[in-house]
Amino acid sequence: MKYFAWVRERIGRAEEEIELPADVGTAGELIVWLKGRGEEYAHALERDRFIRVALDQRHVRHDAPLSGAREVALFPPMTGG
Amino acid sequence: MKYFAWVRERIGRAEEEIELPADVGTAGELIVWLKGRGEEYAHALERDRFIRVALDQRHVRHDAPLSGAREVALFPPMTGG
Amino acid sequence: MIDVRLTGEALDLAEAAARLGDDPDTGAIATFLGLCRGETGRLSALELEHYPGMAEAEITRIAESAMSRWPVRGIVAIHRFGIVKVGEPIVFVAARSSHRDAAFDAVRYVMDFLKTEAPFWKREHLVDGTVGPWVDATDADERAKARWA
Amino acid sequence: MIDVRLTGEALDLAEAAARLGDDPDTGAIATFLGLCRGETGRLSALELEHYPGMAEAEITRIAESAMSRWPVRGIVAIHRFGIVKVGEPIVFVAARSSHRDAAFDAVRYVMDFLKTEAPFWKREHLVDGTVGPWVDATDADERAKARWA
Repeated sequence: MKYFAWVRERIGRAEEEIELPADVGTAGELIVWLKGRGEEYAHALERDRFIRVALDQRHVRHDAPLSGAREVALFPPMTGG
Repeated sequence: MKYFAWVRERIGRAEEEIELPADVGTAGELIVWLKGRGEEYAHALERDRFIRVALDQRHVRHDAPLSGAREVALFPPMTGG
Repeated sequence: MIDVRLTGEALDLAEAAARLGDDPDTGAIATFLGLCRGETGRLSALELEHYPGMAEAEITRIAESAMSRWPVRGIVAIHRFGIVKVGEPIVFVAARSSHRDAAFDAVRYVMDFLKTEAPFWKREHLVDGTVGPWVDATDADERAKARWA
Repeated sequence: MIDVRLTGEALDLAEAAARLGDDPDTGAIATFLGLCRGETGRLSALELEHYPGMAEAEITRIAESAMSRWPVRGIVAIHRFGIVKVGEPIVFVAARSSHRDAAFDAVRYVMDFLKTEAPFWKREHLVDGTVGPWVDATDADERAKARWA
């Protein structure tokens, strides 16, 4: 897992290795599951629908299956440029 | 009078002083009158409606009155930029 | 701020861009550079005739019109006359604004009107050393202008 | 030709423009420069966090999409990360094409998607020395992207 911007700050780390339970199948289910891991996760991810997900460095929707992704990233809406 | 581009080339000069007859009131009438001054004018201005007119360095339509203009210019459609 | 200039010399792009000046509330600078195309090896240069005095006045009027339409903080426009070799700049237009949409629109507007309203005329110089015909005005340029109506 | 680069150093605009290269059939170069605004004296700088690897990949995908939509001969995009002081460039995008419409459209398209799709996040550094909030994404940027749909 990689976290950026205020998601990173609230969770308190930039990346970590996570073993996912078998019943976490989509990006959205991953977010819900992470929120149950502790207050910092619940705080970082409270506004679910604003959280963006990238699988192997590509944007995906929350209903995208995680299958096969080696790198999962969560972050706020982007503000570059 | 000032002439530019192929209007200048066909008339054979870049500028000249002209005394207008009293019955030449508009830019369009000026073009018609000039065409009667000789073959080079007739050739330069044969496609009347393509000829652009500027009075005192501002574009005008063929129905614009000449009244008071000190500098009249005739030229083809522009192709700058 | 409007800065319009004609020149018979090669454009110095760094100097041209610097004419926009510094401004801590400019968030966006859009620019356009028009270059002499080789037309797949046919041309060696374009020769640009202009109407001195009116050319500057007309480009200034176009820039003023752009500044009245969009919240733009400055416009710079520089146009070559004389012989412009293939690959060299003919025209540079830049606009600075707080936000990007205004800067993009202003530059494009100035270019669309400059093409059809500024008194410049191009003629082709061919690679065989001869002077070719005057360039014809295009319908595409007239249509480009019409989109701002 | 697509050339995408990220840098932690101040942008060298002459070098950036030179990356477009020479090409005798390029008649039009459109560019955009996004600068750090002072927000009327409130900010000293913006800090840009990015997702290394994905940032380059995403901007490259956007540029490829632009090149598939318009007859553009080359796109250069350079984006800063780290601390960018007021007045300094954050992003430079340039496109070259035979004609101006394609160059204008391509640059604007790249900017509209870059704003909302490239993984960068800004946070404010205030003139009083404190670190301010993360910048919120704007509806205006989402709408800008939607116009290309």
